Amino acid sequence: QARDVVVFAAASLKNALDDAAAAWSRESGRKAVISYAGSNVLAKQIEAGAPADVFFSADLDWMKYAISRNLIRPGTRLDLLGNDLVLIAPKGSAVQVSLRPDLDLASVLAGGRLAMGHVDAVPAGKYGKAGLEKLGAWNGIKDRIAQTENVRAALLLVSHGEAPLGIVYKTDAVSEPNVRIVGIFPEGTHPPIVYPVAITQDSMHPDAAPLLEFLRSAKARPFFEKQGFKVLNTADSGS
Amino acid sequence: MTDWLSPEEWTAVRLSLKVALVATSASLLPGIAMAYALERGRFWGRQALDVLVHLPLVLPPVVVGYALLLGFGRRGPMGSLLAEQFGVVLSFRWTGAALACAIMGFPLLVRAIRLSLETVDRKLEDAAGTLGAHPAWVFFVVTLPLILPGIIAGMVLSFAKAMGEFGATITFVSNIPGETQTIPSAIYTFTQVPGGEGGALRLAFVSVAISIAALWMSEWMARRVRRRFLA
Amino acid sequence: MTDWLSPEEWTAVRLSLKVALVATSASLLPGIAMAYALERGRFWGRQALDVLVHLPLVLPPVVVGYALLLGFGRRGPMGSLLAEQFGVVLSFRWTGAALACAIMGFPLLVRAIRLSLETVDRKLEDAAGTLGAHPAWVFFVVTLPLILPGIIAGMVLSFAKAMGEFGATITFVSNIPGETQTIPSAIYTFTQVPGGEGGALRLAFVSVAISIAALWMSEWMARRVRRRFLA
Amino acid sequence: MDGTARQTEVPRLMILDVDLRHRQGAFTLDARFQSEGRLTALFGPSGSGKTTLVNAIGGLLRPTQGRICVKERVLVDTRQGIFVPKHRRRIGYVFQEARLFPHLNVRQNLHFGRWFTPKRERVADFHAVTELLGIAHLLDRWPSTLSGGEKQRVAIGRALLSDPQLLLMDEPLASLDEERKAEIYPYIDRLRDEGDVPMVLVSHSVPEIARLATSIVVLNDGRVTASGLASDILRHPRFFPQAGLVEAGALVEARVLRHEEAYGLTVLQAAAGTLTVSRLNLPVGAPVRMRLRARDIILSLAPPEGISALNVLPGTVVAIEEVEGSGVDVTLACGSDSIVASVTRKSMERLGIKVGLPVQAIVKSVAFDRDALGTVHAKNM
Amino acid sequence: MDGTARQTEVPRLMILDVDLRHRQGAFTLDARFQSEGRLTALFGPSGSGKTTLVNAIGGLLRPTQGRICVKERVLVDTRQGIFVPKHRRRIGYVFQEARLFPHLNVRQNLHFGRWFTPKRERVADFHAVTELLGIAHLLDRWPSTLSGGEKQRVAIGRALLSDPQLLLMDEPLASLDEERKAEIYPYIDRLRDEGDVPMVLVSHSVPEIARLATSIVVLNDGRVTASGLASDILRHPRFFPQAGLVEAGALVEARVLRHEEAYGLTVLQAAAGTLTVSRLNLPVGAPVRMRLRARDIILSLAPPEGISALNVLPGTVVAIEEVEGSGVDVTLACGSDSIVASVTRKSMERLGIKVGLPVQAIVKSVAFDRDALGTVHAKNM
Ligand SMILES: Nc1ncnc2c1ncn2[C@@H]1O[C@H](COP(=O)(O)OP(=O)(O)OP(=O)(O)O)[C@@H](O)[C@H]1O
Ligand SMILES: Nc1ncnc2c1ncn2[C@@H]1O[C@H](COP(=O)(O)OP(=O)(O)OP(=O)(O)O)[C@@H](O)[C@H]1O
Ligand SMILES: [Mg+2]
Ligand SMILES: [Mg+2]
Repeated sequence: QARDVVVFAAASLKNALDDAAAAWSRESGRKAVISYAGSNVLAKQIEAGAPADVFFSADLDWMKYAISRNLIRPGTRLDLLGNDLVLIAPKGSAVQVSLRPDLDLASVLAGGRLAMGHVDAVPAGKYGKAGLEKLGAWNGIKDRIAQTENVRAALLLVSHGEAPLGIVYKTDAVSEPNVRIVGIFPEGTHPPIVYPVAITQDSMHPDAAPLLEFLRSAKARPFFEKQGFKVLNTADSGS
Repeated sequence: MTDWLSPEEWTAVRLSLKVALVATSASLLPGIAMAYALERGRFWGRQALDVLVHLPLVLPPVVVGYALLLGFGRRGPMGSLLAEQFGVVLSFRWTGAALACAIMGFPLLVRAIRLSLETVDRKLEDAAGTLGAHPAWVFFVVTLPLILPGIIAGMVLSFAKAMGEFGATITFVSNIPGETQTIPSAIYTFTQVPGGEGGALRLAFVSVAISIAALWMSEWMARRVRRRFLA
Repeated sequence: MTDWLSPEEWTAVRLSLKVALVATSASLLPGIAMAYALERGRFWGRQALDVLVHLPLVLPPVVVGYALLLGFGRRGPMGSLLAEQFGVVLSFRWTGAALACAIMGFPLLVRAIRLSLETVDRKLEDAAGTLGAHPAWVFFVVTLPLILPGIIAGMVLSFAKAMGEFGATITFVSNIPGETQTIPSAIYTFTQVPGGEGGALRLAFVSVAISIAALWMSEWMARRVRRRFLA
Repeated sequence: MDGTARQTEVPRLMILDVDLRHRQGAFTLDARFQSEGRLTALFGPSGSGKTTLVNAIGGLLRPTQGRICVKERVLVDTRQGIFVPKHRRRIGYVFQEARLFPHLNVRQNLHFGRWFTPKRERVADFHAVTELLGIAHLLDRWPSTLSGGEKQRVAIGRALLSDPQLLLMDEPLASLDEERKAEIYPYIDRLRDEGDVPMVLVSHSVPEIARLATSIVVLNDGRVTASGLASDILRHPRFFPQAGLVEAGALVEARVLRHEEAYGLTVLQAAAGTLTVSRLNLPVGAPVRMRLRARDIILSLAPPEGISALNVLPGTVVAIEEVEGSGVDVTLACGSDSIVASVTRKSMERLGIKVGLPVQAIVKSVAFDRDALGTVHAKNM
Repeated sequence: MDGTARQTEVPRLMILDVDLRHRQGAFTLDARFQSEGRLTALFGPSGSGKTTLVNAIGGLLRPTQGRICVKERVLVDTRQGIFVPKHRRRIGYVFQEARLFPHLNVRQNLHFGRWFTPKRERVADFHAVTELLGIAHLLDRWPSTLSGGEKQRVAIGRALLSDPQLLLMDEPLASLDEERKAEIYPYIDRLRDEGDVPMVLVSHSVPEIARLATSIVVLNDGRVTASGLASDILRHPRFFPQAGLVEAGALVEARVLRHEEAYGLTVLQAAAGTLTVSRLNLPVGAPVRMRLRARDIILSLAPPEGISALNVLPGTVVAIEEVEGSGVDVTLACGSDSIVASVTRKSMERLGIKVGLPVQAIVKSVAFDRDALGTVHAKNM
């Protein structure tokens, strides 16, 4: 097999997946080529016949989209990673918010804007909107939201003080020294944040299954956890 | 007709038009000045300026947006200066979107004007000089009218670019419906959700329609200009 | 120097260069032909063609990328035709990235050439005709040399655009290292993860450096051309 | 060359046959004329349509209506839908403004027409032409660095070197000095007579036209007001109002009789008598053509004595015409030649000049119009 | 105007004082001359540096080295670092190529200079100038639709209407017909003499220079080979080699003595004697200037009889000069005027002409060079 196995992965996975893939390469002597982009783009590309062997999405919707179009080899899907949604503020900010029902974010914002991923388009945005709705804060601030193209941009707005508050993944927040986590959205306030991975229908690459196997193994776990992901589904725990 | 687009989409269309028009007209004078300086100037740092003008073209839009955020954001040096001295706030405002679009279209505007400026017959400027016109007047009465085709072409490019600009805008001023959500932002949103193609297509259609109108207007103007003196 | 960028980043740099060069040179002839047709042609559908050429500028790059994906993807009508008839596969290949960049830069190239074409003195073409030159020869021996400044300017814009193009490229051919990961795509990837700013900045720097070189080369060529006949 | 066959043909061949209407803005060109002259001069005030007419012949504009034939070849016939495109007309056009190619140096400009001329038809000698025009030292220069006259000379060279079958020249010599013109005229003569290249020349200079033209077409406000052989048109000021009285005159053809080497003089034999002129570098027997300007001729009742003028032609008054102002035109028959003298009415009355009176026409030898002393080659006679 | 004060000043004022070196490419202009003439003609073959010199005066180029003064005002002095920019020189420049503004119509082109002229200095009459130049019907046209000569006339009008303090004209009349020129000349005369606008005129036409110039500067290959008063320079072919033998002659000044209305003639009184010419529209006593061309004069030993020429001036041979070819130049003293006649050596020997011999100079009345019959206004005498 001349060609390396091709992984289409959500861009937010880059650091962790690069490290894990490198480890796999060292172990197996094989190489993985990873194309990072938005999950939506990747799904559409696979639909258009992209030479992807593995699809690693940042949310469930686009995985479901791919499955519904028969782009995924049945039985290979695995909800590998999880993440938490957090409310952040710039490092120097003194705001105190507790993420409980009847949350009043509007007064905390004090005319500023809440930065988050696009509430319809970006997974983190969708989760954030659900969380805010659940906590009863949505209606009060829905006109005060600065929606970004991706979650990293929301982080950027907060870290540069453009927005006094933002909603991002925990993985993003912990690695950014210029922001402070104000609170973590409790489980159940939003649909579970899941990063599903699967082998594509068209893939005939012999390395695809071993790679997936490696990613769910304990050997890969530290790379994900180092970036703040929760590993939901490893070979040891079974599923 | 009106229900063909949602009210929010209409808002995006109106906003996009406003942003594109303001971006284009606001960059016109600096564009002419810059083109003139780059084409005729013999000053130190001309080359560096030339590179600077081209940067928005060379860099991915997101990077430009990021740079704008650093410079013109609330905490950025320019941003805070503008806010304190003139009360002008760009971040999260449509004005910021206009700035982003203006900057992204600037290299196109400047290039087109330079290209026209290159072909201006310097002998005509000399002739105006012997007739008593001060160099500044020569510029306004001779050079400027002669580069009108370039200016029109540059404005069309800049306007079209502003209608399509997305990366720098959303990074700099994010996507706030009614304030900074332009057509491209709205289209982007549609492309991000499964089944959003229809909405994206509708908006793209509107965008194209507006640009066709702009193109035709520019061609009409250009023809008027040209008919006169290249008959 | 070499360890300043990772091997993968070097690959992206090389690829970007290749893509930009191929995109620019491949669009040159169609660009000249298109500019000529739009400027001089009097055929049915000229206006529509004009709009079509401007589309990549007006539409968000992502939309262009989608359109390419639909049209030139493996399953798209053009894509399958090309693959079956000529064995040319564009999707998810660097050639596809070049196509995307070419298309995004096309309106800039065409506009610059048109602008030059507008100012060509038709009387010189007439003179060449009386000297026995067939219209095709007139084009090659008179018109083409006279629009060289516009062609150079257009190529610079197209090249710079290709160096910075991202949205259409990543949407059409994804972001596969070594095959379709250009500098902008790599920068994008860096901006999507914590701690990526350094890498993004390094790559942006390389991109700017390449563009400076291209700019200088073009200015040098333009000066040579101009020195001759506008002395 | 194949002289004998031509000799009888040439006079019958219509070189130019133009009948066209063309509108541009408020101006209408409505020109109809035929010319059998090998060099047709277009003459007329500024804005009278000369350039427009030349453009139509050159194929740079499509006349609204009409027909243009050059040497029996139909170039344009709007009725039949014929329009030969300019690059197939084999025309050398010297434009009123030089129109050099700015991106080519002088050498390349000069060679331009050659690139498109069939190899075996390339006869013009590059070296000779550049020397003649005094542009040999400019070959590596760019047009933008040339002076006005230099540009014009290069433009002439470019047209000549394209080996055209018809040469159109729109005021080609307007910005050249007399010396340079004097060098170029004989070349045009040769081209006209030997090279078999008919020419159309636009010029405001009467001496130039007299020197070069075989036919003249006078344009006025888009209409042809006179056309015909140069000798006919020039003889009379009425046909040639623009020239003014001073330029009227007669064209006289003669042959070289002998040379007086000691004095540097040449004696010519015309039908009217012998004429002495400055030494001509022509063999005995060679034909020449001179213009005797009406204002240069003094009439005398008796053969004059003790005066410096060497030429005295006896003749008889055949016509007297009043012209505007103080003068009259006296036409003399001198042998088979006819000569026009312009004298004041006062002189006429004083001398009692009337039709039938025998008089002497006095012409200074050096008073010949040097410009008009053209060589006429065999084919022309 | 303030005539009396000026009358004594003007002759002393150096109008042009030029001393400059300028290199462009292989060509070096190295010109030094002074001119007190109110119309200085620049004469020289194509490529001799006329346009370059005019450009330097007009401020279009910065000479490598040198000094230019116009009416005692220093425009350029490289030593002192003075360089008055072109828009402050108040110069009207008629370029060799028209250089009309393509984006302005004819009216706007004509008005262009006005926009920058102080209100109280706007004296040129728009109506009069456009009528004179025959461009009144073109005012709403675009330059691209004008004929060559029309463009040139608009360019002249544009320069005149800017009310310049110095007028530079680079072959302004080259592409105009004689009639039009004849209409423009008197205007230039008036401007020169009344309007107090000194002029620099580049021209290849000797009649034109003779007609208009008060001073002449001859350029050759970038160097001044002759300069001085027009009457001095024109008198002798040696100063004026370009003109060729035929154009040599003497300038004679005279006054209107009387009119012979019956014959449409005017009799002039010159120092040499009386001269009869076609009716001039000038009052008795008005000063005029004529050029007697050497080749137009016939010498006679005795007063001739029975000839049509009305003008016979008695004089004495004061000099005989061999010129190239077959001729000699015979200079006569006729009263205080000096006249040059060009005759053949053969005639000279035949008549035995030698210095000191009294002879008669015969000139046909209509043989005056009409172009040279300029009006000279009081200030010039
Ligand atoms: N930019 C230039 N570079 C080099 N040589 C030049 C340049 N411009 C003019 N020359 C040369 O300088 C000389 C003088 O030019 P100029 O235009 O003054 O001539 P001119 O006397 O006006 O001639 P003409 O009567 O033909 O207009 C010419 O030989 C010309 O070739
Ligand atoms: N494009 C045009 N539109 C309208 N009128 C025009 C156009 N071109 C020329 N004319 C007019 O047509 C007439 C003839 O022009 P043309 O150039 O033939 O004159 P010409 O005899 O060559 O004059 P010149 O001796 O001044 O060159 C002029 O009155 C001119 O104004
Ligand atoms: Mg003309
Ligand atoms: Mg010149």
